[in-house]
Amino acid sequence: MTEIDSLRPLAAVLVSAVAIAPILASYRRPNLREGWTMLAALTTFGLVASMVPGVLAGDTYVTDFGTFVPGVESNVAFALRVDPLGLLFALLASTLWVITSLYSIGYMRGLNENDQTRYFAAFAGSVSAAVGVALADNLVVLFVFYELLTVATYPLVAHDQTDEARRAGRKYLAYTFGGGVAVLAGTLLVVWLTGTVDFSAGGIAALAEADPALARVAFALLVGGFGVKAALMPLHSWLPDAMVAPTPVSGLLHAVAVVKSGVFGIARVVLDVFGPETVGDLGMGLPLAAVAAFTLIAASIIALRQDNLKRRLAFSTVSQLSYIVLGLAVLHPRALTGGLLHIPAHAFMKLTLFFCATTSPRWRASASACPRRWSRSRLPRSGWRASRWSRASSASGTC
Amino acid sequence: MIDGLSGTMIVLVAVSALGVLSYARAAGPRSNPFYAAYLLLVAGLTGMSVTGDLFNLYVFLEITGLAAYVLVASDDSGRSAIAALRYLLIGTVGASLFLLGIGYAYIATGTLNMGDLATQIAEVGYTATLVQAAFAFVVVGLFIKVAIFPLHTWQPEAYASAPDSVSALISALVSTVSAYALVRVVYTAFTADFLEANPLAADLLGAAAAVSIVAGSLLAVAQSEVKRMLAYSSVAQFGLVVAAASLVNETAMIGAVVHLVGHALMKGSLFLAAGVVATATGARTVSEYDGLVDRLPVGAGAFGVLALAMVGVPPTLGFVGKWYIALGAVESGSWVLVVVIVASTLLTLAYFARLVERMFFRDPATALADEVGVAASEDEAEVVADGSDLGATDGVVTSGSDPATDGGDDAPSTDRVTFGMYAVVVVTAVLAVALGLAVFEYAEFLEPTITRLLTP
Amino acid sequence: MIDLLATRYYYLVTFLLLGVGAYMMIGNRNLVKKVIGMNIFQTGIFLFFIAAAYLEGASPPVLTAEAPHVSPLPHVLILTAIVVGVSLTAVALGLIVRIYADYGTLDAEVLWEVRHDD
Amino acid sequence: MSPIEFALVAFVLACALATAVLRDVLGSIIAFAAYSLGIAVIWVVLRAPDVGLTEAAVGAGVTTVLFLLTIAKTVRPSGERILERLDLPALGVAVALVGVLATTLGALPPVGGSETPVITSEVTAYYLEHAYKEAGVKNAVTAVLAAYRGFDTLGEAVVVYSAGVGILVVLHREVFA
Repeated sequence: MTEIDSLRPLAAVLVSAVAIAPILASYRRPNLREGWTMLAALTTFGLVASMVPGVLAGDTYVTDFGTFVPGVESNVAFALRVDPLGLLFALLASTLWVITSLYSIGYMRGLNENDQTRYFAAFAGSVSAAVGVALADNLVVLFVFYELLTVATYPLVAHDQTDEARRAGRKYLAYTFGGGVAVLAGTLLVVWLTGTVDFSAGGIAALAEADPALARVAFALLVGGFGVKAALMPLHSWLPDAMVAPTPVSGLLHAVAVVKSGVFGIARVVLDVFGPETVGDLGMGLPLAAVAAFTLIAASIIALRQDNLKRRLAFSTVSQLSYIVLGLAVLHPRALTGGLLHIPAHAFMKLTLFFCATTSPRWRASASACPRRWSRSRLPRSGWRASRWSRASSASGTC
Repeated sequence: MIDGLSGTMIVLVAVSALGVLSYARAAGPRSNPFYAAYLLLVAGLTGMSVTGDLFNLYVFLEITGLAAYVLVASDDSGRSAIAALRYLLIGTVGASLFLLGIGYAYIATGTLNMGDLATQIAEVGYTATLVQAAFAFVVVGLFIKVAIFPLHTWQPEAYASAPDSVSALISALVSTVSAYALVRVVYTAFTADFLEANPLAADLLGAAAAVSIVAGSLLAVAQSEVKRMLAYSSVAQFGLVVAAASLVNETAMIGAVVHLVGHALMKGSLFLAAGVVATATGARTVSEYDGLVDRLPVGAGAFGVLALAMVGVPPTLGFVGKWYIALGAVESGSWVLVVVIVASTLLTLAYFARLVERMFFRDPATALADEVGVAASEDEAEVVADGSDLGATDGVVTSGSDPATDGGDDAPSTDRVTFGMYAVVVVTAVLAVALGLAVFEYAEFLEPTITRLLTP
Repeated sequence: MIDLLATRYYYLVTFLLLGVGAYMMIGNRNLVKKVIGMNIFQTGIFLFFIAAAYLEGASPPVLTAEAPHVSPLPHVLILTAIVVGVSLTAVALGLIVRIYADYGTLDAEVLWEVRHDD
Repeated sequence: MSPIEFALVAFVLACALATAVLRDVLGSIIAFAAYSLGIAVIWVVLRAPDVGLTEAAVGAGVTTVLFLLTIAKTVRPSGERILERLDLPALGVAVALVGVLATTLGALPPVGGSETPVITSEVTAYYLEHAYKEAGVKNAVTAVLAAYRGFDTLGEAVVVYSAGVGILVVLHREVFA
C-alpha cells in the first residue's frame, strides 16, 4: 500500500467551493449559472472517479498542508486522505450531485422558485463540504468540514422563507450545531487522552490504554454529536421538519450528504479513532446497537402513520440510517460490510424516491401518501417508478 | 518594553485604526477636533501596549479613556452625551481602582516597574495581604475597563449610541488593549507564581469569566438594537479571553491572544458593517434587518460571514482562537470552563443566527411596510417582489442597482456608502476567514514570549 | 485596635473618602454632584499615596532641607494624577452642559427615562 | 496624632459628608472647595508642599471655577429641603467598600514609620541622592517629575491637551476650521 502525494483530493474539495464565485457572479444569466453548476459537478465527479483505480489497487492519495492547529503531543495537520471508506462516500456524493443538478434545474425553473442563485451556490458549498468530510484525514479536519456542511445546508433548509421553513431552519441549526459542539468536546477529550487526532486503521492505540471512563465519555460525545446528523433517535426530529426544503435538497442532502456525513462520522469514530476492538472492550457496542435498533423500529412505525409523503420518506431515512449504525455497532466484519454497503444502496434508492415524490409541481403543495392520490392514473410513470424502487428496497430487506 | 505580545497589540492598533480611518473618512464625524481625539486615542492605546511601568500604564489608560469618552460623544445627539458621561464616571472609577491597586503594590514593594515588581513581590511573599489587595484592585479596575459582566454597565449604551466609526474603533481596540494590560500586569508584574500560590485568585478569575460568557450572551439575545447586541456580545467574548488568562498555560494564553486579535478584527468590522447597513438603508434594529440581502447583498454577505466567524465556525479566526482556549482548558483539566467555552459557541449562535435568518430568509416588504422612517426601501422592496413573481430570474437580480443609491432618496440623505466603507468591511470579512489558516505560524512566533511570561 | 487606628488613621481616612465618593456617584441623582463624588473618590486615593510617602520627623523632599527626606516619588505621581483628575472633571462638566442643553434637566433618573423613550 | 492633624482630618471628613448630603448644588460645591483646601493643608502637613500647592490651585481653584461655570450654564436645583434623601442601596455599596478596604488596614505599614518599603526602597534613595547631581535641581520632586519620570509628565501634558480637544469635540466649537 503506497501513499501518493497528490493535489487531487484537495482539488476535489475545492472545485465546487470555488464554483460558488462564478455562480454568484452570473446571477443575471441563469443559463450560464447552471452551466457553472454542471461544470463543477462533472469536474468533481471526474476528479473523484480518477482516484478509483489507484485506491482499488491499494494506494492512498494524500494532500498534506502541515499543521494548522496545535494538539497536545502532535500537532493537527490540515491533510486530506483518500482511503477506500472515504472514496466510497466521496464518489457517492459527487455522482449523485451530477444527477441532482440536472433535476434541480428543471425543478427550480419549473416552480419559479425564489433566490435560485443562492440555492445553487449553497448547493455547491454543501457538496464541497460533504466531499471534505469524506476525505478528511483526522478528526479536526472532519469537524471543520462537518460544521461547514451545516452552514452551507442551512440556506437550503430555510429556502422557502416561509415561517415554517424558518422554524425548520432554526431547529436544524440548533440540533446540528449542538451536535457539532458535542463533536468538538469529544475531539478535545481524544486530543487530551491520546495527544493525536489522526485516523489510523484499527483505532488510535493510546485510546485502548486510556482511562476507560473518560474514553467512554469521549465515545459518547463523538457518537452523540455525529448521531445528530445521522438522525439517531431521540436526536432525529430536525430531519422530518427539514423536509420543507425543495425536493432536490431533501433528496441529495437529507437522504445522502448530510445524514450520511453523520453516519460516516460514526463509522470513522468506530473504525479509525477507537477501533472495533477498543469499542468492544469499552462495552460501548451494545448500547449503540440498542439505540440503533430502537430507532430502526420506532422510526418505521412512525413512518407508517405519516400522511405527507416527504415526511414519510424522512422517517424511512431515519430508520434506514440506523441499519448502517447497527452494522457498525455489531462490531463484526460481515455486519460492517453490510452496513457500509447500505450507504450507497440507500442513497440511490432514497434519492430516486424523493425525485419521484414530487415530479409534478402540483403535487408539491399537498404531497400526500394517501393511496387514492398516489395512483398510476394521475402520474403513471413516476408512480410506477416509485413503486418499483420501493419494492427494490424491500427486496434488499430494508424498507 | 516590546515582546511578541505588545508587538502584536501595536500592529493591531495601527491596522485597525487605519481601517477605521478609511471608513470614517467618508462616514465619520468630519471635524478637526474629532481627528485630534482620534489620534490621541491611538497614541494612548499604543502607549498602553508598550509601557513597562505601572503608573505609566495608568496615565496612558487615562489618555485612552479620555479620548474614548470624548469620541463617544462626538456626534450631535443627547443620547451619546449621556452614554459618554456614564462611561466617564464608571471608567474613572475603574481607573481609580487600578490606581489604588498600584498604590497597594507600591506600598508593599516600593517600586513601580513591572519587571522589578516581579522580583520584589516574590520577596514580600505571594500570600501577603497587601499583594493580594493590590492584585484584587488592579484586576477589578481593569475588569471595568474591559467590561466583564457585572461591571459592564457602561459599555452597551456607549457602543450603541456612539457614531458608527467610533463604535467600531472603541469596540475593536479599547477593551482589547485593556485586556492586554490585564494579562500584562497579571503575568509580568504578579507572575504565574502568584496565581499558583493563590489558587482562589485564579478560580475567581475563571468564575468571573464564565459568568461573563453566559450572561453576556443571554443579554445579547434579548436586545432589539443591533449595535447593542454586538456590544453585549463583546461582554461574552472578553469572558473567553479572561477565562484563558486564568488558566496559566501556554496553549490557553496563545488562544487568548489569538482571540483578542480575532475579536478586534471581527467585532470592529461588524460594527462597521452595521454602519454601512444603517447608512444605506436606515436599518438599526434587528427587525429592520429583514430581507437585507435583497437591498444590500454585499453588506449582508459580509455581515453574515463575520457573524459566522464570530460564532466560531471553522476554519475562521474565531474558531482557532476558541480551539486554543478550549485545548488549554482541557490541558489544565478545568472541566467547567471547557463546558462553558464549548457551549459559548451555541450561545453565540443564539443571537447571530437570529440576525442571519432575518437578513437572508425574510421578505423585506412585509416587515418594512409598517416601519416608519425607512421609506427609502419601500419602492426597492416592491421591485424585489415583482422580480420574484416573474419567475425564471430570481430576486437577487433586481437588487443589482447600486446600493449607494438606495438610501439616497430621502433617508439619511447626506450620507452615502462609499467604496472605502465597503472595502474595509469586505477585506476584514475575508481576513477573518483567511487568517484562521495562518494562525499556527503566528502561534509559533508568539511561543517564546508566552513561555517567558509563564516562567518568570 | 486603638494602636492600629492611631498609627494608620490616614489610611482609614482614605477609605472613608472612597466610601463617600462611591456613595455620591451612586446615590446622588444630580449629575454635577456625581462628578463631585468622582473628585472625592480620586482625592481619597491621592491621600493613600502621600501618606505612604510620609516619614515621621522628615523634611520635605527639597534637598536644601535637612535629611531625612520623605519620598519624592509618590508626590510626583499624585501631581500627575491631580492634573488627570481635573481634565476628567472638565470633560465631564462639558458633557453635562451639553446634556442640559438637550434635555433641560440634570436629574440622572429622569434622563434615564427620557433615553428609554427615544 | 497631634490635635492639629485631628482637627484637619475631622474638618476634611465633615466637608466631604456635607458635599454628599447638601441638596443645594451650590452649597455642595462650596463644601467641596473647603474640602479641597483642607486636603491641601493635609498635604503640607505630610511634607508634600508641591502637591499642596497644586491642590490649592487646581483642586480648590480651577475645579471650583469649573463647577461654578457649569451651574451658571445649567440649573441649580433649589429644593424646599436642605438635605438629600438617604439612598440606601448606595449606602450599602459604600459601606461594603469601606468594609472591604478596612480589612487591609492591619497589613498596611504605619504611617510615618521608617521601615516601610516605600521609604527604604532603592528607588527613593536613588532619587534623593542623585537628583541634584544629575538634574541640577534642589527640589527632588521637580527633578523626578521632569527628568526621571518624564514620560508620566509627558502623558500628563497629553491628558490636558486631550481634555482641551475633548471640550471642543463635546461642545462643537469649531475653532480650527
